[in-house]
Parts: sequence; structure tokens; C-alpha cells
Amino acid sequence: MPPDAPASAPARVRGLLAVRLWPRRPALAAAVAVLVALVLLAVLAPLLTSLDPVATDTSATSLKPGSPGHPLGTDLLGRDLWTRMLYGARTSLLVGLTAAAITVGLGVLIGGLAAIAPRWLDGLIARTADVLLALPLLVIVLALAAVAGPSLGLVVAAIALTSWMPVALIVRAELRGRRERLYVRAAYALGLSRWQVMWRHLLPGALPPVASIAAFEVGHAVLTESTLSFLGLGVPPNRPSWGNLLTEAQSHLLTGEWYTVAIPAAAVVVTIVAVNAVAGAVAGPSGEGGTW
Amino acid sequence: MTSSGLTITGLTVDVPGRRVVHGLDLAVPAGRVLALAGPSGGGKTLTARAIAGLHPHGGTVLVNGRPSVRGRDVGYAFQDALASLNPTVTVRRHLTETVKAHGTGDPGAALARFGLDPALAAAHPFELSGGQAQRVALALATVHGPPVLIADEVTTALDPVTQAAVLDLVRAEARDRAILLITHDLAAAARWADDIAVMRDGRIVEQGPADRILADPQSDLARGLVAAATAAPVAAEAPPGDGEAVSVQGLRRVLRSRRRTTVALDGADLAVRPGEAVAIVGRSGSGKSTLVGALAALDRPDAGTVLRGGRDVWALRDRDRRAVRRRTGLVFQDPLASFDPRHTVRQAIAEAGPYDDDLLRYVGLDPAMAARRPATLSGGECQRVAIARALAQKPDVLLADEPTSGLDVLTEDRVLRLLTGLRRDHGITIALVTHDLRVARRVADRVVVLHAGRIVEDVPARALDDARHPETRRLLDATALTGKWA
Amino acid sequence: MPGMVKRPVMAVMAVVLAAAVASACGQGDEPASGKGDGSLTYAIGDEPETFNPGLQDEHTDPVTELVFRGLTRHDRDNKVVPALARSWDIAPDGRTYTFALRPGVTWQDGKPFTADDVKFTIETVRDAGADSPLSRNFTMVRSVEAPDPATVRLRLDEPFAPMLDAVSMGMLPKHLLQGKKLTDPGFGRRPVGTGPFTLTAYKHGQYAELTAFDGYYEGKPGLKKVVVKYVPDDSARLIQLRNGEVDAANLAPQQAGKAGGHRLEVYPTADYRALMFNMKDPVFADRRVRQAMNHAVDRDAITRSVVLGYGTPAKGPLDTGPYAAAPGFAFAPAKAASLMKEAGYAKNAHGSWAKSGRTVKFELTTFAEDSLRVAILNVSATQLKQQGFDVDPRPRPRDWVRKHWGDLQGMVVGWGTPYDPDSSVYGPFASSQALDKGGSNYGSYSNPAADEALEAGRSTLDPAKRKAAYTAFQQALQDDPPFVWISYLKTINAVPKDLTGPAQRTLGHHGYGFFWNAETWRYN
Amino acid sequence: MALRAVRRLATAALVVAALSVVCFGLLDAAPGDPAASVLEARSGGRPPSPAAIAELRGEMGLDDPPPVRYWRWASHALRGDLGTSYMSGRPVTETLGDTVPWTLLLTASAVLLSFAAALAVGLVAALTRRAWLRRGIDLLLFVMGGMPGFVVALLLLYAFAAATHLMPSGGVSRPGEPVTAYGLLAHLMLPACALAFGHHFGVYVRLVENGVGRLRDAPHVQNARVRGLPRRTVVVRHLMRPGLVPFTARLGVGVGTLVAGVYATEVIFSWPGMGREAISAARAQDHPLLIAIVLVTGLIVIAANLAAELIVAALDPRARTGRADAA
Repeated sequence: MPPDAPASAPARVRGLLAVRLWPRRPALAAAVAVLVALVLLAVLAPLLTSLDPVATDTSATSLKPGSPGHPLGTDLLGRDLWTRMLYGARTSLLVGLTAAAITVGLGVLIGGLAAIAPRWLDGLIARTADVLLALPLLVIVLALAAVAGPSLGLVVAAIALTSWMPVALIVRAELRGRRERLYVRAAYALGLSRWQVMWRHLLPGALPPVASIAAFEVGHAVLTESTLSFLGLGVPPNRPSWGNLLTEAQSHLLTGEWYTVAIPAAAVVVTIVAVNAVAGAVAGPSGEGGTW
Repeated sequence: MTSSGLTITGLTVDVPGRRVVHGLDLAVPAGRVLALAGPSGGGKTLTARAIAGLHPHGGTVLVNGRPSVRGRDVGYAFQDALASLNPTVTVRRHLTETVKAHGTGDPGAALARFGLDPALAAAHPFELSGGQAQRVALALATVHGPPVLIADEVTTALDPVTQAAVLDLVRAEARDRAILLITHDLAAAARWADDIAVMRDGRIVEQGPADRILADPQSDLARGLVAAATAAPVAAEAPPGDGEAVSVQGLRRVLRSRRRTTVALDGADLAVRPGEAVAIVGRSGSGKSTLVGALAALDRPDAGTVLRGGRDVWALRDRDRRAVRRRTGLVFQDPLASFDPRHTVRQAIAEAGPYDDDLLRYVGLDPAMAARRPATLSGGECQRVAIARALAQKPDVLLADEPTSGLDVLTEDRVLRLLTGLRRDHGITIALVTHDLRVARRVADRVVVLHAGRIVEDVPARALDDARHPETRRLLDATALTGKWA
Repeated sequence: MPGMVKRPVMAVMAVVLAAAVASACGQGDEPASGKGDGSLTYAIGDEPETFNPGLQDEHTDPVTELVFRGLTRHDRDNKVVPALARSWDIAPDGRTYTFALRPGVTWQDGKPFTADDVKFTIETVRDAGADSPLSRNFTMVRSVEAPDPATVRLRLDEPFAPMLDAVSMGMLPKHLLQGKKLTDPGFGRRPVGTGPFTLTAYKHGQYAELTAFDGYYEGKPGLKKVVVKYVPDDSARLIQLRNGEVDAANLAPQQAGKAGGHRLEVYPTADYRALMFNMKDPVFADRRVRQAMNHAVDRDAITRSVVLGYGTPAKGPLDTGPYAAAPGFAFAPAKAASLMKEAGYAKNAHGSWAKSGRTVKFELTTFAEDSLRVAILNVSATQLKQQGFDVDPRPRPRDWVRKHWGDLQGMVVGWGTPYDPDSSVYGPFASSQALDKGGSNYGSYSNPAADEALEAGRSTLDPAKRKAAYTAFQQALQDDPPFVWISYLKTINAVPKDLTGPAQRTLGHHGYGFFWNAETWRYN
Repeated sequence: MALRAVRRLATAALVVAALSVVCFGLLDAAPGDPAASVLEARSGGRPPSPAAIAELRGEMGLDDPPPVRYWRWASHALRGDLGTSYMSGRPVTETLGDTVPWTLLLTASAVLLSFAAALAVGLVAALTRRAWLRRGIDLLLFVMGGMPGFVVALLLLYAFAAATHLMPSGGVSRPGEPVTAYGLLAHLMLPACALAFGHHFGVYVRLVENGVGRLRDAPHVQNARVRGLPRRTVVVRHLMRPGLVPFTARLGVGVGTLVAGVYATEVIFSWPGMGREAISAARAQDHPLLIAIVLVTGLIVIAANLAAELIVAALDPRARTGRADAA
């Protein structure tokens, strides 16, 4: 401890969750607002549009954004882009949230196990995660997807199976790091049981980084969903998701319907940016900025 | 004013928003050591950094009558020597790059001057012990022969024997240069400096020859510092009871890390009677902290027994052992790190036992602090919260592991007084670990000296001066107030 | 401190920038096309696994088409004309074909082309079984005789009307393939034929480079080089065309207007799209339901929207050939409604046709990778829903579909051939070719009238009798429709303005056949 | 040190072996019959007869129990024979020989580009005192962090090829023309950039920024300054060398991420690498090819990890002695 601790106190305070949020508050508020709005739009989709996302209308094809009745325009087959974006948000956010939840659950479980496991098991888990992290599991997933046929469940499972490693490694590092901390020793010295120490000191301490990476994982899942769908191996083809919309519209980049690409792409980017903003704020200054 | 050495006039230092050093005047002639002493937060370190050119400042800093050139004129040894060395580069690289930058100096000779084997030049900083690191840092600061050396709290983290050795070497550097010694320890200042400047709140409160300040402090601050440094032992008010509150027999503990194994305790025996205050003294690496861990029933020994109230704690069931721990207060060297950073003071205390404002009042803190987090407290306040937490456990034994080593002298005094008070008011048995015999004397009835994992000395505190074991003598010499450098 | 960082950072930035500038400049001054050296670079999406004509079906990809020649070939009206065979003679019973080979033809490696090669080719393909899709064309060939190097005689077990079409298949060099399997990958990638262009370089996934074959039997081609570049992505093809990276490209309908300074060659194809039904599903049992659905689909609207007019509403499976006779179905919701009522259906609360509580509910699927079929799927599903049919549009991956043919309910399919009708109607519609018999009648369609007509059509060589047979066949499909006919497609190719030679013809699947007369192409 | 190297190599070999088992097992467990796929593909999508499938299965050796097949495959693989592709019938090694160099070229360029740029931007962000610059970088990274790789690729394609005709949009050269260094650089630019500046780019910038920024006021850097060392030495030796250790330690993972991103990039830019091959192999259940590609990718990543470890060891002596805190 430096002798002039009080002088350095403000710097330390920034490390604490609550106070840390101050400097970036406007950006954070905007990010949260965006996410809340997106979730609301997705949940309330049937109330916000009366159209069917897959219904075509050959009398209203390729309408530009701002056309009457079609605020975001229509695609080549006359499907309303606003409706498709709303229902797409449902799918993309559903996949993103579920996959992230499973990823984080799996990661916390495995990471927690590694943290309390005997050395050999811990080493095994850590090594395995390292190796898996480095390998293109996506290829295998592609193969499985090609055979089994796309389904939401498969996408979610694929994302979770290929992205639990960073979570597990971070949880493990956090828990192990914290286990060595003096305050944990102090807690044992107070007569607390293992369980109490874990519950009161280890887990809550590991929470901000886990919360942060959980947020990143949501973004990552949305991103992976769109990539998988882009490769034709993600969400079932006719089900609107942002990734599917992008895939379908991709060939219109150069033709008149550029907005059918731009709008879903923007939605993906805005969502991930907002999620990352929240994640970054939760992580605090030491967070390296999460995953990949 | 002499033109040789360091001359400072009207030095001001600002940090964003406020002024920390208000017009300081100092002169350190070549060949003399000036100790800049004072409590934490007084601006000592900022002053030193400003002189070295690490921090912008107002006023003038002259070296040998000319404005100082950064790097060339002022050598600077940092408080945390290890951290001040680049971990990825060898000692030799550090020395040669400085030599190259200034075109003068001899790395081998610099190491030799600080009593280091020139072969150490091939080592990386992390391979050095604390004392070695500090010597390397000093060699690095002086290798190119700067006319001024600033030693900024260079011995805070060292045990007294090493501290004495290092400061002797610093003192020896004063032959041809001016030395500014930054310290919060007036005893050290008195022993190794020619002159002392006492500083508080960015101003020099008192300045004069060391002997004079020690003998006849004029300002309240100097008086307080002197009093703290020379405080008399506190006699035990309640005689210790019979039996054993806690004892260890034939304790052996081996620490294994990936790279090496260390025998930290090698057959240590110790018994502490109820109500007694025992100081466990030893140098770094003597096994003191390991002994505390064993006494607290936290770490299972490899051999030997730990008895609490006559029962072997490692033969108990888990639940009963936890009950033993609950009756044992533990205060750490780094109090801040011993608190969960997310918990408030109130939460931290409540975890040990029912929270009560009186606990904070007892340790001399404002109950309003209960809502704050430990990180916002000063080191002394933190340590007092730690004691309050230990108190909340209603312990019958309090173990304190170097509770004052990070604190300045005045704060240390307050904490030590609290500990003695604890014993007086609550009859708590105290085992205090320290490397500082002065601290031991102030608190303990009995002093045991730990050396290489064994108890080598066990004497009543008042008979400490007559102790014969060489290790005890070394510790005594290192903390002697008088007995100037020779 | 900020100054401290500059040098290394600047160095890195400089390198990155230099690389960017260098590459940008490198591109800028490249010529926009290879016209100067008489070469044509053409971008197409599909790349075959092999260039062996024996392993492809009758719609051959450009490379195979340019490298190989068959005994016969098709002219601009898709009539069979001589190629490697100078002339032929068919015995009156239709069981013996005698071909007189063109003299002096050599393989691209210089070896002479002889009757032995023809014998080898036909026997090998016939015996290849499942390995070769074309083996079905030769199963009735009892023997192939080569009495002399310039004569080949086929003896058939039974008459097979499309035989002259069948031998338009590229002939294979015996001296290179003898002793090897037909599927030999080496030959499939480095083919040697008797066609106007030689494959001189092939990079899988990139391009195939074809050089004019000096020894081509009709004389040296006008172009020195044809490079076929494989660019699967629609946008990428357009970008490369506009960017000057390719001279010509196969384009999607919506890209037609964006081809810049190129000439569009828009040709009709025999390739139609239709909704196929699985007759094993009771929903489709009543022919009136299928007729009603045919009346419920607005083909004009689909042609207008999905292919932007680059298509023709379909009436039946043979619209583009000489046997076209299908009356077709008009878009007539009232007619559809009356047919449904006649079949005993009534509109339920959701506006769907229902009979005893069951709606006309089925899943309509297709290859999800095929965006055109998916578009047709969605538009026709919407139209059918509007008319009260309970359609669930659900594209699925190609691999999934392939493994579930028998479980499909409805599927957007594509068939059609510009050549002899038999090859594209016998398989899909003859009950003998039903799926569970190993055929390609995936809907298990069974119609005795159609069967009879199909057999008649393939077993006679008399043009008038064949015409009558196929007219009867189309009428049978009109009465009991196996499909909802949607649209014939047109293929769009952008070529350099100064390229002469491409001539309109009805093309095959994927628009293959664009290079049918490439030996006559040249730059002005 | 030598012992460590041997151990690392042994571990790597073990990982490759484990990977091959996993791939083999996963593909084996997947529903679907490669023999049927092959026949369907050969017959233009017509369902093959059970007899033909059975025959081909026998020919392909698919009827043996999985361990036998794995052993057969592995023993061949050890002798450098990775089998033949189900679809094209070509030896897998030939296909790899055609495609892997292109993927390596693309990946290596992207790695260099990505890491060099991350280094540059990260250093600027860490060391600049100009708030607007740092905020600008923050914003840029934020937006980039939200961009899927294929969106970046499409944007680049549109901006540089479609709209401005500045750069070629795909392939490695004009077909039929020899590949020149100059032309190759031009064709490499867009795909390499697309791969390099995906959503992961920000992570590397942050690693540099935090690694170096954390040390900006570290005691040893101050010590270096107070000793009057030249700025260059202070920045390079005392700030960057230790500060880049976390960044370097992640290079291996970074290469892995880039390799994973190569699939979409290769598809979009018609790059003739193994990524495109992998996707078609996955779709066609071409197991020999697929396994080989996965293994090659694994090898690349493992090699990258080893290289990163070596660099870290060179940068940071703590890593040499196996101290965990170096990373």
C-alpha cells in the first residue's frame, strides 16, 4: 500500500462499478436506450406491423424507404422491410440472448469447475479451452449444419459450443486470481466456510467481468448468427433474421435496392456497438475489451 | 549558500486542481545527507520527483550552481526498487544504457560499491531479492556519478537488518555528492542523515542538524515524530494468565511453488498464555507470516501440531475449526487488500460479528465511515477498520501480521496504542509479528525471534537488550537509534 | 510523451500506405479487357466437378462444350446436325445406326480420332451405371461395332428415338482413358477432346483457360483464347464485369440494366420452374385441387417481379420446343374457387379451403441456396395463400432436400431441355420412373394416359407420330396436372460490344449452351 | 529451454492427434451418408439406388467400424497420404497444395496488416495526450467492433472495386495471366484488409493500448526517464517491450481468429484458398478433405501459438522460466 493512499484514492474508486460508469454515462445511456428499444421492437413486432414478414406483394416491389405504408421500403418481391426487420430482430435477438446465456452458463460452469478442481483437471480444462479457442470449430459446425439442416436450436448450440472457452478462461482466471487475494484469506480467517467465501466473495467479485463478457457474447452471438446465415448455414432460410436478410439482399448491393443491404447491416452493427458499449462500461477500465 | 550540491529555492508543485508544495527552500551541500521527513501525504515524494525532473514545478533547482539537467545531475532511487526496474531487461542492460546515455560510469564498479557481485549483472530484476533490488536501483541511480542522489523511501519494504545495510551504503555515497533522503521514519533519519527537514502539507516545518532535531524538537510535528520514534515500552497492566491460549509444537511447513520449495517453518515451538502479548520478530523470509497462518488455523502444517485451548485444531471437524477461526482476530500487513473491495466498512465488519458504531468509535474512527468503502480510506484508517473487524469477532486471540509496516510513524503510533489498549480493555491475547524490534518492545511482554524457520530467542521484552543470539543482536543493532554510521 | 511515439508509428503507417497506393496504381492502368489479344474472359457462377462429358448430363458447362464434340450437335434451332459423324443411316426398324465419321479429325493431343474412340466412349458410358447420368441413354445399346476406322455401327435392343441426340455427347479419347475409370479425376481436370478449344490451364475455384485448337476440324476459331472464370457470387460477377476484370458475364435479372458498356445477349431457355407435388400425399389426391392451384397462381406477376420480365409464363414442360402443345392455365381465381367447391371444399373461418376440417395444408420447399427458386417459392406461396391454400413456404438446404425427396410435400423444381423432349419428360413424369423405383419422378406422379404417350414418343422415329404422342402427353398433364407451372427463364449474358458471333438459341439448364457456336466468335 | 521446446512440440503433436480424433468422431456421428452424397452429386441430384450406395460404401471402406477407419486414415496420414476427396476424386494433398498457399498468403498478409495497424493505432491511443484523437480511435474501434467480417468485406468491395474501380474485386490475378508480384499485391489488398479489420481488430488495439498505457507511468518507465535515457530507448525498450507482452501473447489466438474469418472472406473475394474448399466440402460431406482442412488450420494456429510463445519469451524473460504472470 502506498503511504499516500488517500491521494490515490480517486484513481482506485474508478475501478468500482458504480463510480466508473460516470464518465461515459451519456454514451452508456444511449446504448442502453438502443438495446431497450430493440428489444421492445422485437417483442411488440406483431403490434407494430400488420404485415406478414414472408408475404410477397408483386404490386409493390422495390419501393424505396419512405414509401407510403412501407417506411423502410420493400424488396424485390414486395416484402415490407420494416416488418421483416421487426421479425428479424426477434430471431436475431432470441438467438443472441439464448446463445449468450448458454455460452455464459457453460463457461461459468466449466471455468468454475477448473478453478476449484485439482491441478491436473484444471490444467486439462485450461489446455482444452486454449486449443479449442484456437481451432476452427466453425468448420465442423458447418459440416453438421449442412447435414442436419439449419435450425434455430442448432445455431444456438453451435454458437455456444464454439464460444464458451473465453468465458471459461476468464471465469477461471478471475476465480483463481481472487482465491489468492488477501481478502479471501481474511474471510476464511473469519471462520467462513468455503461455500460462504465462494458465494460472498469469489462469485460477486467475478461478476463484473462475467457480466461484461456476457454482454460481449450477446454481440458475438448476433454476429456469428449473421455470419452463419450469410454462409447459408444459420437460421432456417425463410425465417427473417438480420443475417438472413443480409444474405438475401447481398446481391442487390449494386442494383437499386441498396437499402435492403444497408438497413439490416446497420441493425447488426448498431446492436453490437450498443452491446459492446454496455459491456465495456460494465467491465471497467481494466477490461481488455472482451472477446473476438 | 554553497554553489556545490543541491540548492532549491521557492519550489512549488501543483497537481491538477491544487498546489501540493508551497515554496520550498532546501540546500544540500555535496558530502552531506539531508533527510526530508514527515507524515504521509505531506508532499515529500512529489518534492523529490519535482527535483528529479519527473514532475513540473515552479521555483529553481540548481545543481552545483547550474540548472539541473534531467538524468545527468540527479540520481533517483525509487521507493519500490523492483518495480523501478524493467522486468524484461537484465541488470547489466540497465546500467550500460545509463552509462551510454551520459558517456560516463562503470557498471561493475557501481555494483561493487553497493556490495553486489558483478555476476549479478546478468540477472533479470525478478530474480533479485528485495535487498538486492534496492542495491541495484541505487547502483543504477549513481552509476554515471550524478552530483545529487535522491533516495525516496528506499527501505520501506525491507527488514531492519537489510535496511540498515542499504542505508549505510547510501550514506557512503555522500562522500562526493549531495544526498536527499526521503523517509517517514525519524529514527532512520536521525541515524543516517546529517540534517533533517521536517515537512508537512507541502511546507518545511522545521529544519536543522539531525542531533539537534532529535534532542530538541521545536515544532509539534517534530516532537510527535520524535516521541513516536522513541516511545517507551508499555508495561503490561494485566499479568498473563496460566495455561496456553494458543501454542504450536514442532511446526514444520514447506511452501511449494512451481519453481522451488522453501522450508518456511522448520520445527518451531511457541506457546502463548492467555492475556499475554508476544511479539514474533524476524527478518524477511524467517517464516513469520507462515507462523501466523498456522496460529490462525488457516494453513495446515506439514508436521507438528497447532493447539488452541489444548486441542489440536487440525484434529477438529471442519465446523469446529471454523469456530476456532472465529475466535481468532487477524490483522494483516496490507489492510486494504484484506477487505473485499465491493463491501463497505459496515459490511466488512458485519461479516465478522454484529456491527456496532461503538466498534468504530473504539478504534478512533467516525461511525460515518461505515458507509464508505475501504479503498477511500487512508492506510491508518484502514488498519483501524481491520482492528475493528477483528474486534467484532469478539476474539480471545488477536494475530497481527506486521500491522504497521506500511504506515508512517505517527499512524503507527496510533495503531500500536490501539493494540495495547485492546489488551488492556478486553484482555485479548496478542501475537504480533514484526520485523521492527521497536514495535515489539512497545506492545509485547515477550519477544521471540524467528530465524530460518526456528525460534532462536524467547525473552521478556524488558530483557531484550541482554539477548545473546546473534540474530537478535543484528536486529537490535539495525534498529538502534544511536550508533551512527561509521 | 506524444512526440515519443511518432517514429515507429509513422514507419508502420508509411508501409501500409505505400502498399495501398502501390496496389491502387497497379490496378488503375490495366486494360479493361483482353480484346487486344483476341481473348474473351467470361464469368459464370457454377463450376462443375469434372469436365468429362461422360459424367455430365446433356447440359454441358462451357468448358466441356468448348473442348469436346459429339458425333452430332445441335444448330440454332436445336435440330440435330452432323459433327464428328459426317452422316448417318438408320435402319427402318430403328434398331441399327450406322455413322460415317468425318475424316482427318484429330484429338487435341494430335492423335487421330477413330471409330474405336466412339466404341470406347459409348460402351464406357453405358457400363458406367450410376457413375454416369447419361448411361440411361445407352442401356438399350446391345453392341457397338467399328468395322473400319471411319464407321461406327450401333445395334439396339429396341428403338430409341433420342439416339441421335444422345450421341451429341462429347466423344472420349480411348488412348487416354483406356484402363482407367470413367470417373478418373485426372482426365476430368485435364480433358482432351476434339472441340475448337483446348484447355490449357485450370485452377479449381478460379478459372479455366482455353486456347484455340489449330487442328479443329472446322478450322481455327476466331478467338485466340476463352477464359471461363468461376465467380459464384452474383454481385461479384457484376462488379468484375464493370471493373473490367472480365469481358463478359452471366448476369442475374436485376443486374441487367447495370452492365455498363456491354451488349446484353438475352436468350430463352428450355429451363422452366414449377411447383411439384408429392402424389403420395392425400392432400393432392384430387386433380381438381391441383388444377385449382394452377389457376390460383399469377404467372405474369411472378415473371414480372421475380425475374423482372426475363422469363415466359409456363404452360407445360415442352413450351420451347417443336412439340409445344400445352394449353396452359390462366390466372383465374373464380375458376380456382369453383374447382375447389366442385371438389367439395369450402372456405373456413381463416379463409382457407377446407374439407371435413382439413385444409389444403402443405409445406412448399426448395433449395435454399438457389435464390431464384426461393423467390418463386415465396411469391407463389403468397399467391396460393391469398386464394385459400394453406401453404407453408420453407426453403431447405440442398443436402437436406436430397436426403428427403420422398418426404417432401411440395417443391419448386426445374426441368426442361432444348433437345429431344424425351430426356426431360420421361424421367419426371413416367410412372415407371417413380422415386421408389430409383427414378427421377420425385412426385411419384402416375397417369396412365401420360405413360402411354411417353412410351409412344420414345419408341417411334416418325416425326408425325412423335408429335401426336407428345401432344397427347401434354393434354394428359393439363387434365391431371402434376405441377403448377410457373415460368420459363431467360438467360442474360453481357458481352463486349465489339464481339460478334453469339447467336440466339434456346439454351439448356443454367443457361448452359451459350458457347454453342463459339468457334465462330471474333472481335471486330 | 530445449526441454521446454521438445515438450511444446510434443504437446502440439498431441493436440493435432486429438483434433483428428475429434473431427473424425464428429463427422462420423453426423447423420448422412457420404456415399449417397457422392452418387447424388454424380448423377445430378437423382437419388441413388441402395445397391449403388452399398457398393460405393464398400469401395470407400465406410462399412468398417470407426476405429478401424480412423486407424487406416491415421496410418496413411502419417505417411503423407490424406486420402482422396469424395467429390473430385483427387488426392487431398493435391487440393491442399493448390489452396493452402493462397490461404497462407492471405492470412499472413492479414495478420501482418492487422497487427501492424493495431500496434500503430494502439500506441497512438496509449500515448497521445490529445483527447479528441483518443476519442476518435475509441469511436472507430467501437463501430468496427460491431461489423461482421462479411459486412466489412462487402463495404470494401463496394467502395474500392464497385464504386471507384480502384482495385480488383476478386481472384488472385487476371485469369489466364501469370501471377505477378505487383498484380498479386493489388488482388490481395481488399481481402487482406477485409480480414484484418474485422470486429476483432479492436481487441488487439486495446491489448496494445492497455499494455502500453498501463506502463506509461510505471516506476520503471519513470526510472528510465529520470536516468536521462534517449526517448527512443525509453519508448522502445522500457515501454513497448514489456507493454507489448500481453498483445504478443494473444497473437496465437489472433491468428486463429483470423483463420476462422478466412472462410467468408474467401467466398466474397473469390480467393482460391482452402476456406472456400472447406465450405463446399462441408456441404458435400467430403470428409477426407474437410478433416484435412481442419487439421491444416489447426497446424497453422498451433504454429502461430508457438511462434507467439517464442516472441513472448524473447520479449519477456519471465516467460522463459515459465512464470505464469508473464502473460
